[in-house]
Amino acid sequence: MVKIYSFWIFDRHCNCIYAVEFDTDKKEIQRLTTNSSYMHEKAKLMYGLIFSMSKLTNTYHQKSIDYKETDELFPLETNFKKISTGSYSIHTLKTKTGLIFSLVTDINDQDRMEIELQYIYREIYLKHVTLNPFEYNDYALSESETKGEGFRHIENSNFDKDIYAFIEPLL
Amino acid sequence: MSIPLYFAILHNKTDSALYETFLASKDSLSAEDIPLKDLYPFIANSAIDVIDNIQQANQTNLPYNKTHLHQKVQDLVEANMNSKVEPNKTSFFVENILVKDGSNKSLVQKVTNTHNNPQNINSLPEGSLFLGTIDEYDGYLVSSYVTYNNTKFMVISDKNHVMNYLQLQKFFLNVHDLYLKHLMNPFTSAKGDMPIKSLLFDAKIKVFGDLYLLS
Amino acid sequence: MNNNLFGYEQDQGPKITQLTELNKDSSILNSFNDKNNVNNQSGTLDLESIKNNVDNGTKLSVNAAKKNYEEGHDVSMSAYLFVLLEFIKTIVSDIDNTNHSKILGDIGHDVGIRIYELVNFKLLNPKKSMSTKSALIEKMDNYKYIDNLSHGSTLNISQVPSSEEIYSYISTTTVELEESGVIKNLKHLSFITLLQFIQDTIWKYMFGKKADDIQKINEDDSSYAIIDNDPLIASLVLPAKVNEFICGIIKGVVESANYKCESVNTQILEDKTYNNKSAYIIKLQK
Amino acid sequence: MSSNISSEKTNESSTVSQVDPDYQKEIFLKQLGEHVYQQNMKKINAEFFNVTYGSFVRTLIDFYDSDADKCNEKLKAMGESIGSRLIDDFYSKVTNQIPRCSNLKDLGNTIAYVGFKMYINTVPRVIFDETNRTIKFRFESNANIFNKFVELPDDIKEKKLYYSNIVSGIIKAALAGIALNCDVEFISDTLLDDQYTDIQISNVTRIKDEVPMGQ
Repeated sequence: MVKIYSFWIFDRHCNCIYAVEFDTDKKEIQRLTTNSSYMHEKAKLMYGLIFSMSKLTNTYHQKSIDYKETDELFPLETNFKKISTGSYSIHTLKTKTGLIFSLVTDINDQDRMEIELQYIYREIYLKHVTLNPFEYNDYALSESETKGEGFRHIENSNFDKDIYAFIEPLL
Repeated sequence: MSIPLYFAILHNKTDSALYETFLASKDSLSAEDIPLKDLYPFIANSAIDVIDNIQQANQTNLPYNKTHLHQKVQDLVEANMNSKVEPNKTSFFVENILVKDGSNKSLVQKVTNTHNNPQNINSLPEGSLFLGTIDEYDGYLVSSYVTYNNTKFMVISDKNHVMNYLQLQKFFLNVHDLYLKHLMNPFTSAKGDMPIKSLLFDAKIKVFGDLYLLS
Repeated sequence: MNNNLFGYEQDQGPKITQLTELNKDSSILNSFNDKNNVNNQSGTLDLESIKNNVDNGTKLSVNAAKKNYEEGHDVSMSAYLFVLLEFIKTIVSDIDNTNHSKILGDIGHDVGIRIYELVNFKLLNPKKSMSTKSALIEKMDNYKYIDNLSHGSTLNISQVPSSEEIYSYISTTTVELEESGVIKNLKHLSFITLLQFIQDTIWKYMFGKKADDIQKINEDDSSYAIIDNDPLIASLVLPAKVNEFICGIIKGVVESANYKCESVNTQILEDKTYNNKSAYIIKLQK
Repeated sequence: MSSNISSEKTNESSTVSQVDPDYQKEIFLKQLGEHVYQQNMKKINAEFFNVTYGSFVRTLIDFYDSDADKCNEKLKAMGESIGSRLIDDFYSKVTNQIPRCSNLKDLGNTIAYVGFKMYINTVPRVIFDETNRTIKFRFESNANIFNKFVELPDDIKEKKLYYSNIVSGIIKAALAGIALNCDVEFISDTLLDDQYTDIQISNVTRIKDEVPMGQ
């Protein structure tokens, strides 16, 4: 069984809009809220890593295929699916609309957590955030909250409930 | 010179006229010299109660009160038209209107005076939209059709105008189709009692009239 | 003499709509050739499609609702939900956040009036109107209605359009009656038949599946309930608001069927299997 | 690019090998649109959608007491709030079979064949203007399902109310979701007595990906 350490959602303004960390042995959960500065720091680090890695993969991807300058409106881009280090691995899914879902799990040979991330995006996030007109769809309400400076999060109890229900058995 | 038919669409709740016109063939009289020209709306309105009673008769089978109608038309006439028309001329054929016979089964009988309308519909199914000729006033026959939301279509024809019921039903059906398109328009107000001003609606009604009723 | 007895002021007589002189009026010209004018669309009432949908009568489960509508006669549910929820949000937040339930109810009432008449007329199943574009209609497209009657002086207000083209164009877009000549789809004479009609046909027309149950609530048969285990469009984010809209629709249908209805309100019932099971309670006026 | 769904279809069309790839891509998009609509989307009655939309728009117009410009703006703003959500719904329903758009023409075809088909089950004609890089979606008279029963009253017609302006907002916000800034507006509308309903996308520019502060 795979062990999950944490789950993150970043939007296209480089803000972390949802994060939750599981302490597997003590079974207690810590969620990113406005005042938990510790989680904020971690979110910044996490985003920095994902951002630089995806920039790197793009340069290699463009080298691999003789990348001729296509229409500048539709640049050719790809994204990494999984990075693993000695003790853990990070699985990410980047949607075309710029949302990044990522799971930090223990090192395992099971292949990418693609299906789990797709499920979270398509069933849980879509139902509770996208289709809910009373929930923000863009968490950066003003110019000053973009480029990683934003502070708003998904505060939706049903959303939390579904995420835990989904991740609980995987712990 | 035949007398043109009078056709009206009356709103379900306020009974106000949504649309009125005369359907005339080539050789019919022109507008001014139609006798009792301004009595038609009153006849149409007085027939509304007949329709309501026919509808209610099917549901709550109240004994239909014939004198009530007679009295009502009389009040109308006294109220406005006392000079032109003698009230006692109103003749109501008993078999024209719904009769409640002895047994409690309500007998829906719409046999109109046979010599005038060869094709008489003796028993329309209960709840039918087409009500046939429901009323007769001083030589004018009122035939009517009711839509599902109780908007009433009425044709007032002269006694010696031979009315073919199949053609009449086709006419009412097409008018119902047109009325539905008017109702479905989101910009028709909710109450829906504003008169229908669309010129095409008017043109189509006249063509249907000519197609079904006059030829 | 109060006027609501006759629906008009006693001394002026009923309001006579101005009778148009067909031939004199030039603005009739473009509306005649305007194929998009709603009165011109011959095929708009697709009498066939909903007729056999309603007739096939198979018990549809919720996800089987996909197959119910044919090509061109259905849209995706998410499009409907996006628009509905967005309008609800606009009404609640922008237009009037105190009595938005009343506004939603009125809008539903609007929809109910139209649906009741439309679905019934479709079930009247007269022969399908001429919807295939005949040669004549093609010719109509570029037909310029020559107004040669304007010099005629006689005020014959009911003169039928003399031009043969328009006459035959209209006569081809008529609705044909069954040979039997007797109109089949009758009005609902008792409230029970109307209720069954709503449960079966109207629900199928709107949501592609029948409502699950109808119950009489009290003995003096003045209030009834329509139960829907899994209301299709209320199951997502705002069940209460969307149910208010559906209540408006039911009220519109009941009132246009000539029954005086006091109120229609909704109640979410607890249920193990269905979490959005709702009952629409109709109170009739005594 | 080909995936299991259309594998057997593409070999048929590959026999027609001399067909240029653009046309082949168009066929694939068409099939994909139909496939996704049939399989992944729940359905509802088009007339019900039409009547609901109509009643809501009329309430809006009454609220703004038929000020057409305000209504156009409001409908567009509501469309934008829908569009930014719809793009996520679109990608989740289309899963990964959608081919990559490599130029504006592809974008237009994808929106028309897949986007419009998936949501309102109609496919407009796509007119791509090479020189000033605009895409135009052309709806025949009754293809645009929004205005099926609609006939605008005269006062609103003069003030040029675009009845289904919500669609332009949806397209604009949806494209903004995939980092494409553009102007979307109605060029003509059959309800305003034009021949076609045209929606035009113009001056499309790419939105730069945001870089975290200090990078």
